Amino acid sequence: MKRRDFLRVLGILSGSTLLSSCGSRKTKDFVSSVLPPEEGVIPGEAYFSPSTCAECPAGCGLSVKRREGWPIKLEGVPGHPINDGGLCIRGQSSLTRLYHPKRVEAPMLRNGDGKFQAVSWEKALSLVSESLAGSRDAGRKNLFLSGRTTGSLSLLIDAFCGKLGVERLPEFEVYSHSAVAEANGLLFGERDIPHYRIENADFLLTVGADILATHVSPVSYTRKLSRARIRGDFRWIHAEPHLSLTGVNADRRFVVFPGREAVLLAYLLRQVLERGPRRHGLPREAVNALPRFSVENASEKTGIPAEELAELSNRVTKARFPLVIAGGISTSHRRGLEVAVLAGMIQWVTGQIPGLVDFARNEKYGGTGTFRDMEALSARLSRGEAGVLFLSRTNPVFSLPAGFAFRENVRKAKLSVAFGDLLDETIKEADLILPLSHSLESWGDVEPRRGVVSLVKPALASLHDTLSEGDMLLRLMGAVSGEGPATGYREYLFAEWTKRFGEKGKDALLRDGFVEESLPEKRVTLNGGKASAFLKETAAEGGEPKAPVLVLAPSLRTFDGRSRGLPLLSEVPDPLTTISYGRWLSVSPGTAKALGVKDREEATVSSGDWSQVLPMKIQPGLAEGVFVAGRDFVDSPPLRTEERTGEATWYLEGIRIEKSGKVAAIPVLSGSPSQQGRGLIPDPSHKDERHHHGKESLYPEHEHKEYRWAMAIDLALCNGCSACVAACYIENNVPVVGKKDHLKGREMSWLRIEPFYGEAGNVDFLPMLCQQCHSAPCETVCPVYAAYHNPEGLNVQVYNRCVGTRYCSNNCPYKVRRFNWFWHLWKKPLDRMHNPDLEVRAAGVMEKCTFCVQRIRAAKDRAKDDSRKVRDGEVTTACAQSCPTGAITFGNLLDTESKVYRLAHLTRAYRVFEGLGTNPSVYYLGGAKGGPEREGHG
Amino acid sequence: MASWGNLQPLSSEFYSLLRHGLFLVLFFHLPFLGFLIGGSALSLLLNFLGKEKRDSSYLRFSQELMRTVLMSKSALFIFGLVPLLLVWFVFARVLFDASPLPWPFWAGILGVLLSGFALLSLYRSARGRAMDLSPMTAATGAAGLLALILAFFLFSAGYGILFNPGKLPLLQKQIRFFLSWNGVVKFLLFLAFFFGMTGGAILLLCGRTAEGGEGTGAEYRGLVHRFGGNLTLLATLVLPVFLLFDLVTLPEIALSAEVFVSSAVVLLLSLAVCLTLFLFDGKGEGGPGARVVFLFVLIFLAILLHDDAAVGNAYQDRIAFLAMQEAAVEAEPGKEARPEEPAAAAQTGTDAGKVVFEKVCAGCHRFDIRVVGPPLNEVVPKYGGDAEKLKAFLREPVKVNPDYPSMPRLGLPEEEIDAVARYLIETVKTGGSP
Amino acid sequence: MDKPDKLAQVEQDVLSAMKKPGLGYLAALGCSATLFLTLLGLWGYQIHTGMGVAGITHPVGWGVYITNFVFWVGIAHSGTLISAVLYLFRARFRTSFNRPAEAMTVFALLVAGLFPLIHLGRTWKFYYLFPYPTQRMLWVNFRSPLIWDVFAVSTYLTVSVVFFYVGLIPDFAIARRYKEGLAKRIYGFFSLGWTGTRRQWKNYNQLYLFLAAFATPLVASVHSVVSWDFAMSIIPGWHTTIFAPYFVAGAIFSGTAMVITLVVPMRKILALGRYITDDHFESIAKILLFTSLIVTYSYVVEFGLAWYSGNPFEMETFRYRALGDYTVMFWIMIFCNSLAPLTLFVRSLRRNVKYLFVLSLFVNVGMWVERFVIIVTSLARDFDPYAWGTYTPSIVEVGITLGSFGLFFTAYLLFLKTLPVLSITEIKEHL
Amino acid sequence: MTRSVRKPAILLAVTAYFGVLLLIAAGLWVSWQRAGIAPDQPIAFPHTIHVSKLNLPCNFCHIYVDRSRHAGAPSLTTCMSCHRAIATDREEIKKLTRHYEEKRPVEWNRVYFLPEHVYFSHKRHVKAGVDCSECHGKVGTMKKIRRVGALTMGWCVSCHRARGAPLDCTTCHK
Repeated sequence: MKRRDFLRVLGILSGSTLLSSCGSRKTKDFVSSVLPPEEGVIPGEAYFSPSTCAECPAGCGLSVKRREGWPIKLEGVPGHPINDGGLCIRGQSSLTRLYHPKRVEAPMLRNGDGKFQAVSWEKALSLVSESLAGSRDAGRKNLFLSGRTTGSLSLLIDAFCGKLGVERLPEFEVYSHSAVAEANGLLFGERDIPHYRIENADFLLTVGADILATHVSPVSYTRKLSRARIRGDFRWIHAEPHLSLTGVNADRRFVVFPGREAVLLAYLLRQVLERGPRRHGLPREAVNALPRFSVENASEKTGIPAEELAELSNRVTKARFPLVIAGGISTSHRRGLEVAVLAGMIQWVTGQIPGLVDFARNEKYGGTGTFRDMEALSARLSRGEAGVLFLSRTNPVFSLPAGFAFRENVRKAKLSVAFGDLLDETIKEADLILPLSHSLESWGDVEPRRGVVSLVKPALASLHDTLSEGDMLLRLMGAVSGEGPATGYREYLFAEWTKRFGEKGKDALLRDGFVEESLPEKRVTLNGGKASAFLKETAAEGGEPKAPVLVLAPSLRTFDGRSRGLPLLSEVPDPLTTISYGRWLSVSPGTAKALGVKDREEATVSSGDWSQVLPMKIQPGLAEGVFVAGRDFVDSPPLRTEERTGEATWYLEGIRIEKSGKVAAIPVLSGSPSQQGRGLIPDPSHKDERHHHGKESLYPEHEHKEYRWAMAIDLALCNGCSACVAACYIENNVPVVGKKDHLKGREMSWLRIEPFYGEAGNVDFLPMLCQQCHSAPCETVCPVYAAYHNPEGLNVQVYNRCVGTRYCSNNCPYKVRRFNWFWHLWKKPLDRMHNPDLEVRAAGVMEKCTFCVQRIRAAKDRAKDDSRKVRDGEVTTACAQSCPTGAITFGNLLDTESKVYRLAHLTRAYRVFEGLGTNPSVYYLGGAKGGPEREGHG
Repeated sequence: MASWGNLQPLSSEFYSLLRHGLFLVLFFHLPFLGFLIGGSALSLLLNFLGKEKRDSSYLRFSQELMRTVLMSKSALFIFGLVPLLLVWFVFARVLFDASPLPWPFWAGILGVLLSGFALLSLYRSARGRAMDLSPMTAATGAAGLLALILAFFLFSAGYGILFNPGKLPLLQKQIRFFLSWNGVVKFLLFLAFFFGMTGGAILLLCGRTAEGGEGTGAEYRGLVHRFGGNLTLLATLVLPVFLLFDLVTLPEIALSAEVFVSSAVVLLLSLAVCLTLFLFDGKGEGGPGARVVFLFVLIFLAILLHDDAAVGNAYQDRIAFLAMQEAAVEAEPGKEARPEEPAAAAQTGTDAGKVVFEKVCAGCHRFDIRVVGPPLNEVVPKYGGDAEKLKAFLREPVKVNPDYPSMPRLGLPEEEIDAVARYLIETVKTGGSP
Repeated sequence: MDKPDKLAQVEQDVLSAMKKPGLGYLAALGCSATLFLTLLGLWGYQIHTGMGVAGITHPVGWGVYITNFVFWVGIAHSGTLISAVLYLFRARFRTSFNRPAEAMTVFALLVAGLFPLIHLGRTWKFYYLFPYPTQRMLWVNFRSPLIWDVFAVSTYLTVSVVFFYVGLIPDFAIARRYKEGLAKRIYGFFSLGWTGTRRQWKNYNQLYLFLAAFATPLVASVHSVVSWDFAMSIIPGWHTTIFAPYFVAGAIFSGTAMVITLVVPMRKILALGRYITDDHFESIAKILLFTSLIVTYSYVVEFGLAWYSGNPFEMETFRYRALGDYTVMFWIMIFCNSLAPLTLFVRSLRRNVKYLFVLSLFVNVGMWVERFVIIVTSLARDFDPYAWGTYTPSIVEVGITLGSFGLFFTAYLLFLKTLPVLSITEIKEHL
Repeated sequence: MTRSVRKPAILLAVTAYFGVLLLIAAGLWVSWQRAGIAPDQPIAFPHTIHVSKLNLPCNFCHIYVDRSRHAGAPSLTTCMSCHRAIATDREEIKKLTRHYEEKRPVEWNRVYFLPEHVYFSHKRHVKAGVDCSECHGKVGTMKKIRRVGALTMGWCVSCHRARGAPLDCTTCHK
């Protein structure tokens, strides 16, 4: 029996089998299992189990929604210390990694002709153990390289390496934040990233740190930021050399000349020293060594207007709890360490250490290595020192510059063993692939922040012949010692947890999915001598990248490129450019004009002997002479390593651009970057479109007896992160249609984020979904009542009644209806992701958002069991559930106590195109981001 | 009609009565009604044609037809009314099980039918008196015919409902469920049958008696035969189509091999009718009349068998259920004679408990030995006489001993739980045997 | 020639058109039939693969298919106009055109009726569009203009077919006289036993008049309903009160042009010059000119309304219509429908059959483009700027459009050889 | 054309007509058979004995019927808890035992199925007091289970209408 069949039977044995209410004649889904299902599992009802997201190092808590044993949706765990219910776009898409059709399904060994061949685990493990011994005997070193690893697995790797004589190398992360860690080590003796308590700040200055999308723990930061914003007395200014999602969401965004962030911070530090709020002083030498900039001087050097700088320094000096966070792009150039050090000094001087900057709960980046470490490794490999090279959850071949020649060097190891799930560049170079189970198939824990341990618990048996890394290591240890594995990883973990948290703590971990240990406050002090010495040796300026410069930025959708392979992430467009599939190079309108390139025109970017062809996207808000591309859009760029910190510079300097005149076919989903003055997001400059015409309807009014479902979306909180879009795709079985259809404008998303660029360079995001109009234009034109208004105010689409005239879509002013142009198929096993509460729509049928009517139905079902009405907050849509900022509120408008009722009656509530008289049920809360006119918000 | 409320629940005999009653009714009533509708329709048509073409042979034919089909008042009563009254009661009985159609409805049908009969009688007698009819008389005939057809349509609709017992409970709430496609198809099927049979009868019966002028005899006979033949042919060609529609509109459970086979027989017989009409085309003695009529009787029987089988299928589980109940009653005559009584009568605590025990628990439990569940003498003492604890268990059973299957939630009313709990504790205490 | 000879001559002339077909005819028929078969093939492909094989997309959910629908319904209109309305007004020149015009109406409606089916996402569920009783108690939405369409077009088709057929009855009887064998029987059957008695003629004329009176309001109502498919919507560029008269005028305009397009070659090939004279053409040309002026006026009014309303959505839509992605189409429309017909003010051009033929082709193109422009440009730029998009017809749509002409001409060519192409009795009447 | 020529032609046409009708009838028969209203089951489980003789309530085996949208088929453990001891010599019980011992689940042939776009909850119907037999018939009389309720939309809607149950499309359409 093949393993997969065995697993299937195992599933049936334990009663966790597909048992849909429908089933066709052919599927044998009405089954008497041998054993009753596990406790608490009822076939046909959804149930949740805790786990932790492994899509990026942030370690967000997951609540895995399962039906009949199959995970069908991931949600954030409310109350989790990291993400508190929110989940980002990558986390949502992590499910497509689990069911990815191209996962490595069994151990693969490279055979004589360089092709991979499936082998058994026994054979693979014995090969590894033989090679380990062989290499040791031949005097070669066995090496273990992994991505960032925390929690028990890290301990196990140590044990493994210790026992088998393997050298554990520093972990490799592309975004190791080593400049910041280095600066903190220098100033405070803590070489790590501290935990920033943004929620308690009243003024935030972020310099380069893309805290909303990719920096360290984005969902965590987003939630904290929302809390601060909702509190009301909070201002946030962001300075960056390029344009990021974080930047456009700040109250004010400054564009700094690349590499001149240190000037800004030096100016600010001096302002703080001179004008307060000074809680700590600096040694005299340090103050003297600190460069002096007048406002004009600093303004000229940074490119920020003088009055803005003055305003900024006023803000910082007047704030009671100012917080400065530097990182990301601004600490990844030649002056990166200066930027980090100056930011740290401001934090110190303003007295926010400890406080807003918490070293007790640091983010555990101490063990993460740098590019320098990788250079060393590369050198060792090229010298042929390596025997067995383990590569776990890391993709250096893709991430490292071509100069490292890592691809060639990996081949020089005697046996390279890669652990992974998808065939990425590094795995393809390995001699032996050991397939990793997805985090939803494995036991484990992570400790993304010191003192926060989050549980990884399997939500299903392995789909393929894979093992978790823990099990793999334990089995390897067993194979080497010849005794066989002592215990499984699960038992190992349980023992570890009992040891660390006690029996009670272990149970709490298993129940809640996380444990937050109480930690003593950590007091650090500034090492004045080192600080002064550093300031004396260096200058705040000089060595800036030469224009034109290409900035390689981390990407919201793929992080450092590791999430590239997930189909859903290419389907959801980038919120700033609305490009879904493909790569592009952003360029400011001015530069584009100077170069004479059209939008989407292909151009060759080159630097030295490196070059690449990329389409150009004209992007408002960028500085002149700055080009931006996603870190994963360019192949092996010749990045340099910053000597002092080991951080890679993310800049290519003095690049050349040659236009080709050919317009590339990349799908830009937005029809217009501007609102065209149509008041979708009202702005004082727009004409007031909000007046009612007071038109009488020809049709009788709809009556709502118990419920009228409505939604309120706070645009001041929405940051365009698109997590809701991904959540909607997965919840509602929205098909992924691919690039060809995207080019024709046939994307299927029920919910989209519309970015609108203002004249002032600001970007506002408008989540657009079906507005569930009270007087819906789509309903009256449907000839067959497939679109109709239900008694609960929903604008229902009955899919199997639809004949496909597309009149409803034509007549929808919001254009939120989607037509199934083809039969959409889910490649196996992606079809396991289907939410059985929804039909998969046939070709020729119109589909759309119905406020997750299946969730409403389930909630009403529960309420009916108790003979009561659905309570406020009991039911929420997938988008609202997923939103890291909590911008979306869903509820019953007839309930005057409900949150949505309150929000819909705020003065800043409005509805899009109110003048049309469609009377939508989606209320948007307008107002500038964090503007002073904000009203109270629950 | 108030007395209906006291009727006993249906037994399997009632269903048999229904089936056979229907069979009888259809066998006598339908052909009669068929002749009546077919004959008078034709007579009216001929009357019109005769006037248009100024051809007296048409009128003569019309007269003869009326005379033939509307035999006498007693025949009217025996074949037209008695079976219908019979079917009314059977219907009422069956439908009562789930839904009494309001009696005015049935009275209405009857009224329409009677008025139809009356009007046609008037028309017949007028027809008999004179060749040339006033438009008023023709209108009377037409009104009678329409009334008859309307009554027959309603009858068919009700008849169609019988094949779909799942709809019976719905009728109770909303009368519009009375209409169904199957009923409409049945109406059309029988109408086709009527005309075909009338045509056959014309071929057989009419045109022989040479009442009119002798010289026109052959010509008249030719006319009659042409009419009868064409009518039969047309009806026979159409009839099977409706039969197929009947198969489509019957509910799934009413279908069976018998139903399909009898339909096929109807088709073959219809083919035979057509062939007969062509092969015995007016030549030889008597023409095809007798054969056609004979074949139509066979068709009719086949249709009845078809319907009988379908009704049987539709009610099979009800009949089986009733038969099973009756068998149980016969097996234990003393105990089940008054099924509702014991629970009501045995008011004294443990007796009520015993009744519940035997009704609900005895399937799985005995006091002394293991059946499905554990012996009660072992498990009840665990509650130490605490009735509340036992009651809590009975309300929401939980699995205690892994050797046994978990006990289902019984969903008993509180007073029964109370009674049975006290009964169990009492019985176990006093030695543990009922 | 004395009168009886003349009458016989008419019969022979007209019926001679039904003689054995020549090679040219067969080639034309073959081409048309091939095009029609292509349509069927492409339609099958579209059903099998999905609507996505057409170029229509989001936000432009209607494209060439609906354009064709409106175009063909429009073509159908002037047939009714010429035969029914002109009959009521006793316009004598009608006799030369009415039969081909009526045939054109019927065939154009058949083609038009095909397009709503082709454009349905799930064609196989088309019966959902008809009200029929079931236990489900599901009905169609009578508020939807598409349902009005279903009723309007099917009524129109029924009335047109009946009108066409009734007009043919006496001619069938004449054809019966000239035919032999099976054909004689068939013509005989369809002539319904016509003998041409005084009583029959009396009843016949009453019926014909009644049908003409019944069909006349349909000219206005059907195309008004078709226009409401657009006018009842909320889309800027569609939602206008002038749509009904505008569309009716447009329909008559395009239909008249199509009549010219069809009759000019027919007259030449079938040698009917004696019965269809330049005078007749001049009268038709006057109708063309008149309706062209109405249509042009409507264009102006549309823009005026948008400008005067101050509504930014409307203004942008019309700016886009004239100057946006489809500007070429727009100016083709203006040239063909508004400028070129102005030449008909010159009498000699009105009487120049060749010129009229060329002009009619322009108008045909122009009116097709007009519908395209109205449908596509309005959808491409409606309210939400994010959802703006463009539309390019796909090869499947082009093929199906050509195929619809194939179907039309197949039917028309078959008509030429099977039915009397001119109304013999009426020509006789006017001799 | 003489009569002698016409007659065989007409006879042929009539016969062909009836032949076509017969074919349609045969087609209906086949489609009815393939609709499988009473399919054979891997184990001939007699509801007659369990329901009528033993008086077991439906939820004895179909344990989820008032808790989930599915009634659920009982796990073999449930069956075996009685049939370890009862009627072990019968052929069908031996089959059952083999399934249990070989840890092979029993895959029943569906008698009732709904299309994918229908949401149906047994729980709601049971809790609303709809008797099982209203849709499933008197299963106690069926040796082999037969489909009784038509499960067409008209059938569903009629009952909803008659009982005053919700008629909103979203109640059932998903």
